[in-house]
Amino acid sequence: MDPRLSIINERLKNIERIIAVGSGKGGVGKSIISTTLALLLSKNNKLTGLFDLDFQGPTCHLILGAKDEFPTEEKGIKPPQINSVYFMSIYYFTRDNPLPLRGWEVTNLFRELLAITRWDNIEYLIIDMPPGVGDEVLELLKLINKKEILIVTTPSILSLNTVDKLVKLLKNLNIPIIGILENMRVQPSDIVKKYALENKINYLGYIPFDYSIEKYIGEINLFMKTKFVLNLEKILHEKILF
Amino acid sequence: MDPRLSIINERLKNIERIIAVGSGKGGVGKSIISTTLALLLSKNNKLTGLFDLDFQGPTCHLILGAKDEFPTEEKGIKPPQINSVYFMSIYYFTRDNPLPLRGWEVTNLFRELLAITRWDNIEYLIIDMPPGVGDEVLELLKLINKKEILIVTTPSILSLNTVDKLVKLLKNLNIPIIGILENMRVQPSDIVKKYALENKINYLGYIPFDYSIEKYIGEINLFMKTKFVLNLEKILHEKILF
Amino acid sequence: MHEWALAEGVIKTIKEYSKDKKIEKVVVKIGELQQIDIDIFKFALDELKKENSMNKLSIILEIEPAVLKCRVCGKTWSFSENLKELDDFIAESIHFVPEVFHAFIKCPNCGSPDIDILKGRGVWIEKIKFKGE
Amino acid sequence: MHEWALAEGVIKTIKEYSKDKKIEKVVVKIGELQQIDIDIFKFALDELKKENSMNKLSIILEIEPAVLKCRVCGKTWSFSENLKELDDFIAESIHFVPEVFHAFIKCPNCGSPDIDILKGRGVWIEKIKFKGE
Ligand SMILES: Nc1ncnc2c1ncn2[C@@H]1O[C@H](COP(=O)(O)OP(=O)(O)O)[C@@H](O)[C@H]1O
Ligand SMILES: Nc1ncnc2c1ncn2[C@@H]1O[C@H](COP(=O)(O)OP(=O)(O)O)[C@@H](O)[C@H]1O
Ligand SMILES: [Mg+2]
Ligand SMILES: [Mg+2]
Ligand SMILES: [Mg+2]
Ligand SMILES: [Mg+2]
Ligand code: NI
Ligand code: NI
Ligand SMILES: [Zn+2]
Ligand SMILES: [Zn+2]
Repeated sequence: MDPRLSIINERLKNIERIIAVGSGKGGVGKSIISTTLALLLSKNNKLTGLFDLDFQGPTCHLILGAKDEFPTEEKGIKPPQINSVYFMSIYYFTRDNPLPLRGWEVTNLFRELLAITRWDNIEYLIIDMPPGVGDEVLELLKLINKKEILIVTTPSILSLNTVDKLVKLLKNLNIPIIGILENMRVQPSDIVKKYALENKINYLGYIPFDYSIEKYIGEINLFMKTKFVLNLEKILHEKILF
Repeated sequence: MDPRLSIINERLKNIERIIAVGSGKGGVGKSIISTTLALLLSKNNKLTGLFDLDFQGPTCHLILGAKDEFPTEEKGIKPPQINSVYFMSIYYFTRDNPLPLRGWEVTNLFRELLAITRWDNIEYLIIDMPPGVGDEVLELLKLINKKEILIVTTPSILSLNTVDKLVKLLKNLNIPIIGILENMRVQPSDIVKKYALENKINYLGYIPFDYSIEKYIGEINLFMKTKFVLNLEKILHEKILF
Repeated sequence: MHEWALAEGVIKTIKEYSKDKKIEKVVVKIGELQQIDIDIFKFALDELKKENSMNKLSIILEIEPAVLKCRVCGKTWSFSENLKELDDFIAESIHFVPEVFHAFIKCPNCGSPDIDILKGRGVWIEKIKFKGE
Repeated sequence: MHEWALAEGVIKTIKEYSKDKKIEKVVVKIGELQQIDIDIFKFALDELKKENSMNKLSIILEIEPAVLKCRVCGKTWSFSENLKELDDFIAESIHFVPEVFHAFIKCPNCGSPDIDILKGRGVWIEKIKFKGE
């Protein structure tokens, strides 16, 4: 019997909202959006946690500007606060080494991290999902009780085709979808809005491609002033949060 | 004992070059580049196969403009020719349904497809790799004897950080890397070139962000005339192939 | 008759595994989920045995019923009956690649597609018994 | 002492599983790879038993040696000796999350990181025996 299964929701039970940022598709901005969401919540005085569930390609630590932080042991492990966000990532343990894993190992890693991480009294937990619908996603769907999904896509039929797979999966399981966020728009297009309408999903708005963003990755103060962040803040403010 | 293991390389033994297009990172253009590579080879009179290894987010069929093709049974299954490329994808069997899979199931699927697919006398096989370093990638590394990897990245530190993990993995195993291709450049940047130099990998060149590409997805004749394809053709011509 | 391809794997594996030792019998499990055409599979095995001068080799085929288990709610059920009711496209797809069933089959109890194939997936070499063993 | 968190999982699982039935003993396997501090783990179990009025419950801890197997070349080896030689950062990381070992350990025969933990990963409830069973 796996002793971790019974404890996972115990660890999360005092959290008000658990928001998983997903897409199914890679490279659409899940990590930058989930990290920014956590930073914005925290700026708005919410105690916020961020969990990077992309074990094989974690990037939230780069966006957050993590350095050599490491969790402390206290009846479990406590996520260090980085730019006031309580942050947990496999990065602490692997640093920049590749972590090739078979599915069952991904499942094990998921369970272990969630069983031992003490989020204390955070109000929001943001989860940065990996691409695909594999073990991480299936474990999230299976083991985390209350959760809402924020879908991210680019306005491309290649993205939407893959996003649609995650959406179908979530709808079949009646898992709440907060809405769909269009990212990296480079020209007028209504395919995402149309898709949202047709599938009865809340269309949250779009974020234009921001050419300046690359140079502010990891520089939180400047990053928080980019158009990307301002656009995201406006959408989140109007549509879902704070 | 798994009867498929012994037959996989038998199926591939007459192929001259097996090129897997990988990155570790999602959304960098692996699928569009691998599909275009297959189309260009075929245009240059090479008998070419394309295998979409991204079981959970297959997209090559959209780029190729596949319709309702289905493999035929003949001592195995034969990949239909689409725009003269011999094309195999899980899409034939799932269509647009989500395919949530645990790791061991990914491994099973990989083995089954490679064991039963008869590529006939193709000269080149292009493999479109999924993001991550999970079961698909580990099976590819373990089971396919002769293979070369073409690395794709965008000029972003978020991409490169993840790409570097795949590169480390490949180097440790002495798997040949053809080179690294920079995709979706939006402004001058030398981070990819520098990375290639520092890691002694062949820098193949860059492809600018092409704003027109979206509307030609699936329209092969027009697609083949885009700047994207012309740029890629030039690079491939000079650096690796035909 | 893609069964031929699977039979090739079986024969090649036996050949490689046995090297020069004399084999008494081989047991091959055939998972029901894949709906292998047994006659065609047997025919392919026989042809391939001839081609590989293994005419006398006895290969015993055992059908294994398909049993599924939901990883979310734990429900375990036999899939034998349901196999007959699948629509043609789904049946053919699962015949080629059994894992595809995750795209179509949901747990009858909780609706999850996160289902384990406990038994009866596809073709598997269960045992190779050498002479005098 | 993150061992406390694992002990909580063990106690909570036993409690949920037993419902009102009387338990005679519980066997918990402790995989060597994770290098659990047994004294701390025992202490945590004892404290948690008190908190949950399970004072008399007997939990037997069994250490399971770490055995690894390379999925590429098949080499199987005991990892017990190597555990002592790991550098501090790697040892601590594996202590928290055993899977992290795939980032650092390679097959001594072929260099692959595609390694299976055959035995001795981490904490696992092997058996719960009810009174009169
Ligand atoms: N609105 C945007 N404008 C410009 N670049 C963006 C934008 N959103 C994301 N990016 C860039 O796109 C790439 C993918 O983003 P990332 O958050 O890593 O996606 P994912 O987590 O979905 O793989 C990164 O290089 C990131 O900097
Ligand atoms: N050079 C380019 N210019 C513009 N868009 C591109 C370019 N390369 C790729 N894209 C777009 O980027 C997205 C990701 O490409 P895709 O091939 O699906 O990446 P991957 O297979 O790595 O996930 C798609 O929407 C694709 O159309
Ligand atoms: Mg990401
Ligand atoms: Mg991430
Ligand atoms: Mg792709
Ligand atoms: Mg693809
Ligand atoms: Ni068949
Ligand atoms: Ni500890
Ligand atoms: Zn169920
Ligand atoms: Zn090895």
